[in-house]
Amino acid sequence: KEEIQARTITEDGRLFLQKAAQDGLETVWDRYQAQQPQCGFCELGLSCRNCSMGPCRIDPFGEGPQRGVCGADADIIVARNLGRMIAAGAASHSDHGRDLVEVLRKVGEGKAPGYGIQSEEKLRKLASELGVAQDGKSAEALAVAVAEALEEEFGTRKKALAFVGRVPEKRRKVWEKLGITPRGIDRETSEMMHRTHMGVDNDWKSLLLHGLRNALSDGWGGSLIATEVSDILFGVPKPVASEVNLRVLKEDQVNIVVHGHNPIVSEMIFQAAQDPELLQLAEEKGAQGINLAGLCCTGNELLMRRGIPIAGNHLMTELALSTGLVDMMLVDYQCIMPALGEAARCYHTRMVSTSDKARYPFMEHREFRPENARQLARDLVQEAVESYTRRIPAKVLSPPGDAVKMMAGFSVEAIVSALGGSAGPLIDAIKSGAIQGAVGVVGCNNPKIRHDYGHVTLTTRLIQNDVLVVDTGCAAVAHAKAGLKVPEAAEKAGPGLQQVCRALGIPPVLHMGSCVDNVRIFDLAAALAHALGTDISDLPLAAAAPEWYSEKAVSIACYAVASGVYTVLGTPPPIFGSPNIVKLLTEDLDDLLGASFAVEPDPTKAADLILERIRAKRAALGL
Amino acid sequence: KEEIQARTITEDGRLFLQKAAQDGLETVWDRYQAQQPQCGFCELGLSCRNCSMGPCRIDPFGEGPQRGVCGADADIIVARNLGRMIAAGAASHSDHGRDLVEVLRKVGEGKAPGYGIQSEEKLRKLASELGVAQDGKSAEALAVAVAEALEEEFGTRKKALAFVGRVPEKRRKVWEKLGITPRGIDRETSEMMHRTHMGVDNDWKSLLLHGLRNALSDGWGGSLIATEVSDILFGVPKPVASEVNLRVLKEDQVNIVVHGHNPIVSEMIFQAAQDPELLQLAEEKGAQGINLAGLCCTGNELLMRRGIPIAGNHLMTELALSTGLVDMMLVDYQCIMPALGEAARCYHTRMVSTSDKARYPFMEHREFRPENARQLARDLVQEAVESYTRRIPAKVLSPPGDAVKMMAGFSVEAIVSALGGSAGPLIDAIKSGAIQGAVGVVGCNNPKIRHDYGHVTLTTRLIQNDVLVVDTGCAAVAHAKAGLKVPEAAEKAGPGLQQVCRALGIPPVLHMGSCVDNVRIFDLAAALAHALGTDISDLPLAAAAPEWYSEKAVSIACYAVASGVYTVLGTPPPIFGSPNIVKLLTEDLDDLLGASFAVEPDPTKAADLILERIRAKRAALGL
Amino acid sequence: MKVVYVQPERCVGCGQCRLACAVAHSKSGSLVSSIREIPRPRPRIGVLPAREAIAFPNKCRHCDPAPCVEACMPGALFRDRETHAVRVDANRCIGCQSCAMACPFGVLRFGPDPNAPVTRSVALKCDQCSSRQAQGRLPACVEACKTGALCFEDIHRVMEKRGREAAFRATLGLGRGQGDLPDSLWAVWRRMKTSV
Ligand code: SF4
Ligand code: SF4
Ligand code: FES
Ligand code: FES
Ligand SMILES: [Fe+2]
Ligand SMILES: [Fe+2]
Repeated sequence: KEEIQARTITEDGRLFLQKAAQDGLETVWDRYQAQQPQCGFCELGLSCRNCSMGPCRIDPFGEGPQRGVCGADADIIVARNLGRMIAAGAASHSDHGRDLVEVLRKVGEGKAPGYGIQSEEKLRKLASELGVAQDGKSAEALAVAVAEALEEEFGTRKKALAFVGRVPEKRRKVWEKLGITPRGIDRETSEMMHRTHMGVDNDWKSLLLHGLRNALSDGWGGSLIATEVSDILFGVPKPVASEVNLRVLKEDQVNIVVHGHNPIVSEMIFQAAQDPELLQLAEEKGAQGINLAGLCCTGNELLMRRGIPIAGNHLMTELALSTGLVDMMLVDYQCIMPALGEAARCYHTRMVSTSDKARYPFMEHREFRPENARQLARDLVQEAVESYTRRIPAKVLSPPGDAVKMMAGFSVEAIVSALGGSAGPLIDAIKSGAIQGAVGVVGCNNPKIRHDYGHVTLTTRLIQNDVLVVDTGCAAVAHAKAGLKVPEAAEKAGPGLQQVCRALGIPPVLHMGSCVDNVRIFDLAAALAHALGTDISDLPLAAAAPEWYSEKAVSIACYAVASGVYTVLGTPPPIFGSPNIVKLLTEDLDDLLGASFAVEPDPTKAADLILERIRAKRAALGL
Repeated sequence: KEEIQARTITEDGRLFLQKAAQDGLETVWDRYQAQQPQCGFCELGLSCRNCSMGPCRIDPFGEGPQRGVCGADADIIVARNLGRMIAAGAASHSDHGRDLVEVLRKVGEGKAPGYGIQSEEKLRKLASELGVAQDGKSAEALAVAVAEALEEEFGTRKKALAFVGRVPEKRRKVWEKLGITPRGIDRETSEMMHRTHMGVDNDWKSLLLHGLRNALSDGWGGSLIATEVSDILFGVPKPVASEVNLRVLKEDQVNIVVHGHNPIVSEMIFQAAQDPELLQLAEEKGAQGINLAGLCCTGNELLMRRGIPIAGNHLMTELALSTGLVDMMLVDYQCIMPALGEAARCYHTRMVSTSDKARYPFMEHREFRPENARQLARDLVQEAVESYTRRIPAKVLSPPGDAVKMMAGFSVEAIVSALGGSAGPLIDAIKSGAIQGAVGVVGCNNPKIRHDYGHVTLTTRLIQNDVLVVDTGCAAVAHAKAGLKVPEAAEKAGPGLQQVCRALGIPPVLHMGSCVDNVRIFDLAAALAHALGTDISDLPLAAAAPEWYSEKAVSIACYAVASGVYTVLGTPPPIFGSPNIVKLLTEDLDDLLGASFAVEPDPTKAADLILERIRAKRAALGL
Repeated sequence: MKVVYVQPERCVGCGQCRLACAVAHSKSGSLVSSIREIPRPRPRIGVLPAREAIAFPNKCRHCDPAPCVEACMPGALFRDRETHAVRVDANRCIGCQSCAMACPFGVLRFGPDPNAPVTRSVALKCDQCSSRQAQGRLPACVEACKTGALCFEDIHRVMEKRGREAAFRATLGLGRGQGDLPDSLWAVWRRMKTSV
């Protein structure tokens, strides 16, 4: 019991942790416990496997080996390992972006039935930003041309990514001076893998600088493309109401849960779930309807654009299965624990993987391609309806009570329009001090931190201090579950922020989307910096990832800092084996970039660090 | 003493291991010893650090945890780790290729003084292969157009790399069926990093298949481009005589040693070392000349094209410094031990790093760009001459005796021309049984295997059995030191091979170049398969890497097997934690690809495995 | 007499001692082969999570008098005269687990011993690598431990060293006007792991 309390602050989480234990379902917390103690060399970043003269490790106490077989010391090994984490994170977002560009092209070529261009406005805007001629081109022809231009961003030919143009001039100069202007999306990842090969870059500083460049190729490249193209294909998010937590699963409906990151699949499922024939079928089978719910970021994508309810975040994915109510779970890629397939075997749940690049043990593979997506989605929803009839009553536990209400859909466009058409009122509120600053609270869950405790504690403290919070990903889901995402939550905010929220009818914590949508935050930051004629690093902004676990989060944190935003990490990254690198990242970067990292697992202390930073930035601006 | 005997079979190695010990110089063997025993989890491939819920490790004895925190089991973790090794190896070769394409473009644009097009024939051949229009274009204009076409290979737009066209049709079908046709060079690396992120590809089989695709993007992409463009810029190698081992360093001359992989820098140094003014200066300083010598692959590049002598291979790089005779060492990238800079501080040696993406502790950084290369090379050679005057006599030990003679320069073109203009005589010799088959013996050194013992033992046994050996990289240097690379070495070959060698005046072990030049071997294999109307996997060929250490070697081994060539590894790769994966790679791949891996540290047994395989292939061909 | 002395504050929890121990008590003695042996060799040392994110390498302390030896009725447990280690005579062990009941450290296990003359399940415990010691080698766990959390030393020498360290620590703050240890990065990292 106590252990369960310690694992999560959420009520539904606790209830289903008990249920899981009864069902004999092993959860991520159990596996985490079984791994204790974890390897300290690896935790400190002091182990290297980058060649077969190794593996090597450095003794952090200074008595054992201080160099790998090749001669690499603690600094080099930590930097190499961190570099590869960034590379993996950047590659993940970018490969996701690439998939969307492919669909955009296929839509233009008329080869993607079911998909279309839902925001021609954004398409045309992007075309002119990319210098693609529009001269009377149809939306379809333009889609092909824009896709071609975006493909070029992944290549090797450019001196700088096109979207670097969105960055304030001062910041671009900083990047140029440090030599970290991103050139090609895949190129920077490839070069990072090269630099970390034995006998290539052995200067921890230059390795880390390239790490920043690699991360920038994500933030102003891969992720940004993923977000922009998703908006073109599926629409620019607008404020929308929905619900969150395991109670969004309905006992009397067919429950289909989508999990992963890429809206390509989930949007088709969304369409199919509204098909009258299938609804009819569901009714015949005794269900009151077809209930689509999301998990993690593909959930956030649907939530932002369609108001689809969300069942939980990263650490809740196994527990969602333990309700016994999930008739089908569809996964695409990223953050899908390989344990899920086996976990589902305790229940009647059909597990379906959908991406050509991601398969899982004990899941059925049904591959989505732009060409077959519409039909396949229909087939799968139909199978989900069949699956509904196979529920195992003894294994079902319907969570009591109601789901928590929430609001989402705050794209930059939506925020600007909520402000009455320009960022002006936001700037005024910051200047007046009604809003002290803005912080992006983002990232995952991690069993190293009590589930949702990091996010909710930090964010609550920030809004109490009149700091506007914007969020994405699993952090956003945590906030929503805690009730921070309804306009009424304004009462939890300090007086200034409360007033602003009430005036605009918005919550104090704005949901900006999935993990790739972190670029929306930086788009907004860049726009504010432009409007004030200054650099992003001069603004009273910060970012935090209180419960991050993934390599993508490392890339995001790095492009945040490189873009000029102070970033506090909750989980310690594997860098503490190198005091030099800790000092560089947490202190010296400030001089180079006007922003740095901090590591602080205690969210209350993290909030204080952030508030202090915001005060300093305000003071420097004379506010 | 006994320990030194156990470390290397080479005489110069033993002599200078003693000298190093006297000088208090720590070598790679010392550091290897200090790391013993190495981490068994990491050695078995059973540790995972791909996210921050970890690090995790699987207990190979079955008592402790069998899954990571995410749920990944031994198979998934081993496959992910291997996938990332391949990604790093492929990225390294490919990034090297990219640098050459950049120079090619700059040469075309007239912005790379000192560089030129030395093989217009190859340029035009490549242009027509790539479908680049030549219509009366000057070589320079064509260089730009070819560079553009090659840049496209790194991108994301293609369905298949252009050079897949060189592969026999049957093999292409195999790749298509398995879905491993490489599409874009950087793309495959990026996708591998994505797939190995937590929660993406969790099917060890599909991970490994993508690993093969990633490797193929190296073998028929990155590496191939590096070799082809090097030939265009610096000339197609022709048979050339030279010398090898530490005795190529001259007591009475200015010794400049180039180390690394990319000929862009070393070729400029080669030019500068012939500058009459600098030779004059050297004479003034009391030197009898300027002696350029190579280490590792940049050494091989110069050896192949200019006959520059070679001082040693991977494990000899520190010992080269211990002669006290190296006045300047210039490094570019890959396989340059980070220990070198500090080692050089024992001596007068000037250590200079030259690449924008590779810096090293205790080295001076002088960055080469196509624009400044000629001038910088001159400056550096001049500084090397100055350095000559600062030798520390007490620290100098001139190796007694003479260097070993050798022959190199066997590009495919050179082999074909040695055969009288067509591959016909080679095919006839294979058919008649005079030559039983051909084996590429390639790869690095590794302190896990007695230095050069693996290469020399294996190769000697192969040629004794009438198997023609072709080699590259550090293996080639090992063979050369052992005297296997002179025409007179024919006497060490079996009767059939001996006769062929004598008739053609070639050694029984043909030097085909650097590590990227392994593609020459596959080009030749593909040409033989074409000529015989069959698949590469039907030919009596094999490959071996008896002393490999690097991630590049992993990529090479994988594209070798995927291209249909049975490959024996000497050092065990980190896969033994997964019996499933060991079985797939060493057995089941045979059914899928007509080739598989073997792991055999004992080179005598490795030779027997290979001979058996060659006999089987001959029998199947009815020979 | 040399003992395996444990300094838990230096244990980083890598578990490499466990692998080395299992390999040392396998038939083949090589990592890659031993993981496929049947019976599977088993480590005789545990690395357990303890307080304050410190991992504790838990192994037989070779007590003297040893409760396990005293509890062992068939006389299977005995003290090695050379190494002073408490060892198992597999021929005599009847698997009654009396030793396990008596052991205050919870280090006994039961199962087939790959190197025993009998194939039945017997008591498995640390033998302080008696056979390695006979060859002049360190116990396998000590050799594998790169941080010095396990060392093989004369107990008097270890205690002498620890005493000196303690003296140094006790006087660290003196003369600098403060009593606190400097907040080294190592301490920071420890705190990161424990505070939430
Ligand atoms: S790259 Fe260096 S530190 Fe890493 S495993 Fe190889 S030898 Fe060891
Ligand atoms: S990806 Fe899985 S196995 Fe690897 S460190 Fe993370 S939780 Fe552990
Ligand atoms: S698991 Fe091998 S060093 Fe951490
Ligand atoms: S016998 Fe010594 S601790 Fe149990
Ligand atoms: Fe996400
Ligand atoms: Fe090489």
